[in-house]
Amino acid sequence: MANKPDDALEEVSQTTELSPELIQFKTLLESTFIDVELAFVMTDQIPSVVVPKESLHDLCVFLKTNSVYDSKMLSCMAGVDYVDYCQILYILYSVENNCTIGIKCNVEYDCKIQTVSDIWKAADWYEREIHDLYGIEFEGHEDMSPLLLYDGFEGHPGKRDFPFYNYEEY
Amino acid sequence: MMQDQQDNQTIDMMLNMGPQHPSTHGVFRMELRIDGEKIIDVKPHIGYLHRGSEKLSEGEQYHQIITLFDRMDYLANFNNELVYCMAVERLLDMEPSKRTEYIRVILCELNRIASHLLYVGTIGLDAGAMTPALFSFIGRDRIQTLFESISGARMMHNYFKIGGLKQEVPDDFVRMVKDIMPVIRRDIDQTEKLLTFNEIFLSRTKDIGVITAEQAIDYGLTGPCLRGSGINYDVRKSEPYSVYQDFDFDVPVGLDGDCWDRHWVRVKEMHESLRIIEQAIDKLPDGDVASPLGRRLIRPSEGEVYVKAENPRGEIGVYLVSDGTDKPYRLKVRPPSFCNLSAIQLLLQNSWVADSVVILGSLDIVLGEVDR
Amino acid sequence: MIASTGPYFQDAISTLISLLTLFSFLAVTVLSLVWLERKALGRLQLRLGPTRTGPFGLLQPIADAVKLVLKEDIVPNEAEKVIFWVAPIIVVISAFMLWVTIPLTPSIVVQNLENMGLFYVGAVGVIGILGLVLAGWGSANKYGVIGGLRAAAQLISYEIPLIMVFVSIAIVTQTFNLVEIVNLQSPVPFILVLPLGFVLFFVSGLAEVGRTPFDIYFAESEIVGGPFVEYSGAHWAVFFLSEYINTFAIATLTVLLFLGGWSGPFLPSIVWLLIKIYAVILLIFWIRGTLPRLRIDQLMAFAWKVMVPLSFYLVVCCSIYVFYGLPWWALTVMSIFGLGVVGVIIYQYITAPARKVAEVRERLRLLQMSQEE
Amino acid sequence: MLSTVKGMIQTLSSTWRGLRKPVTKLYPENPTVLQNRFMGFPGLTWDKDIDEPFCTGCMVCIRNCPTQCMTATMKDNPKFADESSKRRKIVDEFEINLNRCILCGICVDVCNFDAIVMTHEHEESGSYRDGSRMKLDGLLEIGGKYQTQSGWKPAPKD
Repeated sequence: MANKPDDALEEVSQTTELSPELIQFKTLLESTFIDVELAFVMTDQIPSVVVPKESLHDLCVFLKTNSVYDSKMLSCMAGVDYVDYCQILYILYSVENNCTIGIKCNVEYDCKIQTVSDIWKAADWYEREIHDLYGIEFEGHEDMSPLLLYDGFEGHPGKRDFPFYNYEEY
Repeated sequence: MMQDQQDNQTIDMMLNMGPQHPSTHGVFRMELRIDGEKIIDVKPHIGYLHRGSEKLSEGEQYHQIITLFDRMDYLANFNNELVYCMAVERLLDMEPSKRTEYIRVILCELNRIASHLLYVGTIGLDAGAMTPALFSFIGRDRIQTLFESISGARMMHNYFKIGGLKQEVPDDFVRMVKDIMPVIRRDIDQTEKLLTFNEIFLSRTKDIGVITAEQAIDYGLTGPCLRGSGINYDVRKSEPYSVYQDFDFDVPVGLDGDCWDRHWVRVKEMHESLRIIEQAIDKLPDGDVASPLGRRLIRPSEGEVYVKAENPRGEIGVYLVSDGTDKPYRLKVRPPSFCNLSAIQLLLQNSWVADSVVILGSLDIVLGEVDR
Repeated sequence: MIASTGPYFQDAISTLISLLTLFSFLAVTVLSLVWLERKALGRLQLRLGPTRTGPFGLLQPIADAVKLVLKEDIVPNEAEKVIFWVAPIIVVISAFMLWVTIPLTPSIVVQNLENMGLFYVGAVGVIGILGLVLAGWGSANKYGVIGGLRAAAQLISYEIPLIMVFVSIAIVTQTFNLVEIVNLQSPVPFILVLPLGFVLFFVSGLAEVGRTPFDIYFAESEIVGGPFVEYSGAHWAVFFLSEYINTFAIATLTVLLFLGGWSGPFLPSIVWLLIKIYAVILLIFWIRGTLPRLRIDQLMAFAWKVMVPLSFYLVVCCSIYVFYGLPWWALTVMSIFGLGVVGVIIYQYITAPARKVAEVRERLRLLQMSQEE
Repeated sequence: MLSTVKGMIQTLSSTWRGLRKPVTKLYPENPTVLQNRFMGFPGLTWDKDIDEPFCTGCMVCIRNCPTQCMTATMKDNPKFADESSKRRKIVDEFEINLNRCILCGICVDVCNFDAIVMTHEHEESGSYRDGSRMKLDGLLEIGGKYQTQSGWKPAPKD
């Protein structure tokens, strides 16, 4: 699990039977983003797309303005540390169409990723939080000051190698 | 003389509100830039209560994490336990018995009332009325005593288990809930009668802290804050979880998206919760509530789930990644208060200093959940 | 030059004694008020109030006072030391000075200023504002500064209707002498003659002592105590003292000017006065237990748009009454007319949000009904 | 204005109620009635048949405790040697740091011997910080108190 590379994920998505929602999602996105490598997986019951970080911003703009998915609300943003890379999950929700979709984006730790806080205001604090916990830089974000941690905190507590119990008790 | 006038230019004042301010609802800090009594800009600071619950849960076994969820939104413990249990149950691909689900719904809705009652009291305190807070605690205390007789604790219950409940409810559970309903209804009325349509309260909250529907969605507001702006979005209705599809209830919706509408939505929601409890207690099925897992170690297969539910404060989401061990690989909570609070900058601009506490109160944040 | 030393000396001694008596009377009164407020609010909120110290917690205020006096008096580093020290003294002295001329019966009064009583009350009452502003500024705290400025704005605004009510009473009675004013009320108390004056006086009195819903300058939930935020120990106790003395003074003046003072059947006059005063004070506590707080701009708008014009109207009414020598009920009619007109305006103004809410909800309901059909 | 008047009337009536029957109770005189299931501090139970604790020091509760507030050691049971007891091992030392304990009741759920219970004890206080570390005898004492008060019985063995 921890070291699963991207292509393995793709294989999984191609071999297993796809649910109708995911197929619909796939056809729409593949017809729009022709020269981008996209992989499609189900996150639990949510059709999701794994997108390279270069085209993340365009995809987000497309999904927000698209009439089928109309994802006006960024419901959740989560970073997951897979040791080699960090996967950032965007859960988008459309209030009008009542549908949820997910976007996954894998980022290496020494890379930057484009911000989506100009698309959804909600991303502002989420990105600061992920920056705190994983040290991912978001390009174009206005204020990357620590949100949950105090100024001057060293390390990134979200990462797997951050120690748990190294405090002393009275 | 001219020199003097140039020197005497007015500058904005920085006012630091919190973390020890009585009306910031916990350890929340705002840097207000004010011109006289008008707020020009605000910079919120959170994280004073950051306990790293998400990180801690990576080191805890699945059944221990329930205690951490109790302490996130410490005013809606049952609702938090429910969403976590649902997430793990989805991961294990199991379903609790119907009786379990009904009891869970009853307790969650009671907890929603308790949480909203506290809200009504605190918004009264923020607006300067002292009595509603004390009246609301009467009703809240009744509900908590009921909780104590069921789960053994007034706040940190740890009562929902993965796949079931910790133990069967007491024998007189149905009678207790039925007895408490009219009393709670009276308590709610008594509390909100002092506020909801009071003229001074209306003038303090109507058209204050307006957030339009588009902005509210953009900022990811959920729960009463979003419904106050006129959007009919409730997870219990849009994607019914547990057994909410069995019940007939309305989702109260505001119109203007101001503080008063958010208040009104909450007051109405309490009555809707009472309706749900009435139906649930009538339909309460027999059966077993013990978890089929027993005392076995919970070790779900690899996978990830995203589960959401409607908390008193809004939509709570749990993203759970399992790597097949007895501890989750990653647990991410989408806290409703966190998103609701992120709109504070927009809401406070060009309002009065006195309104800032009312607006903050109407968002009904719980810092334990914002910071986690 | 100086008259013979004998009577002068005697006069000084008697004044000193009466001042001491006044001081102890006020101190006891404040203690009783503190207890009464805590107990009344407690019972109103289904609580018990103080219970531990003495029977019914009667000794609680004394315990509080001892605690406050023994507590360390902290002066912030950044504070202007002199101003920080002087401010509470100004506030409490003005509160005490007010009482020099307020009579409790025709005979119990420190110095009944023959032709100056009401004027003196109006003049001395303003001094306290200075203390509040200084306290706010001197404590080098931004909350304190905001509170002090709010206090200045609020108190000065509400001083005008207060003084205008004094003026109209002086016009009607043709005297500034408080004893005389009370005596003139023996057949008809002025609340029946000048209902408008009573309402004006009571509302601006509430604002003057900063009682809910006008407790804006020390609003605990917004500016955390305003001018008093940095004070502790004895200094804070002094503020506390003056606040309650002022509340008592406003209640007493309400009784003296409008409720017929000490006149009443059967009981001795001082008992009647105290009964009436405590009734007014309980009313103040009752209001405090019910209403939320106004905002500063709403408060100022209320002062300058409603109270001040209304008080001028009252003065005009009184002048007409005196000039034409009309019977007393004519003034009542004029006063009630003014009260009614303004009452309707206020009602329209403050129920505007409620009506808007009702209207919008009605529209929404109709819309839903049409959609269902 | 009407609503304000309604509020005033309501507070007046509540004053009347408050004068007759206030909701608040004085604390030490009228303590809150504890419900049967109330979870106070954990305590260890005493097997009265054999006159020894139920606890064998098996460390299940310690491994399952979310806050790691307990420690325990086991020893050979002297009563097992003379065959008055079926327990091969018995608890030697047991310590619960009540400052860390979050009263979640997980230890009670996981215990295989019904050896630990959530007692009704909730008013423990001490004058120094280390006083909240409760040792075996203290735990057995509050557990025994709970046993006699509530008539607690170990769950019947299958």
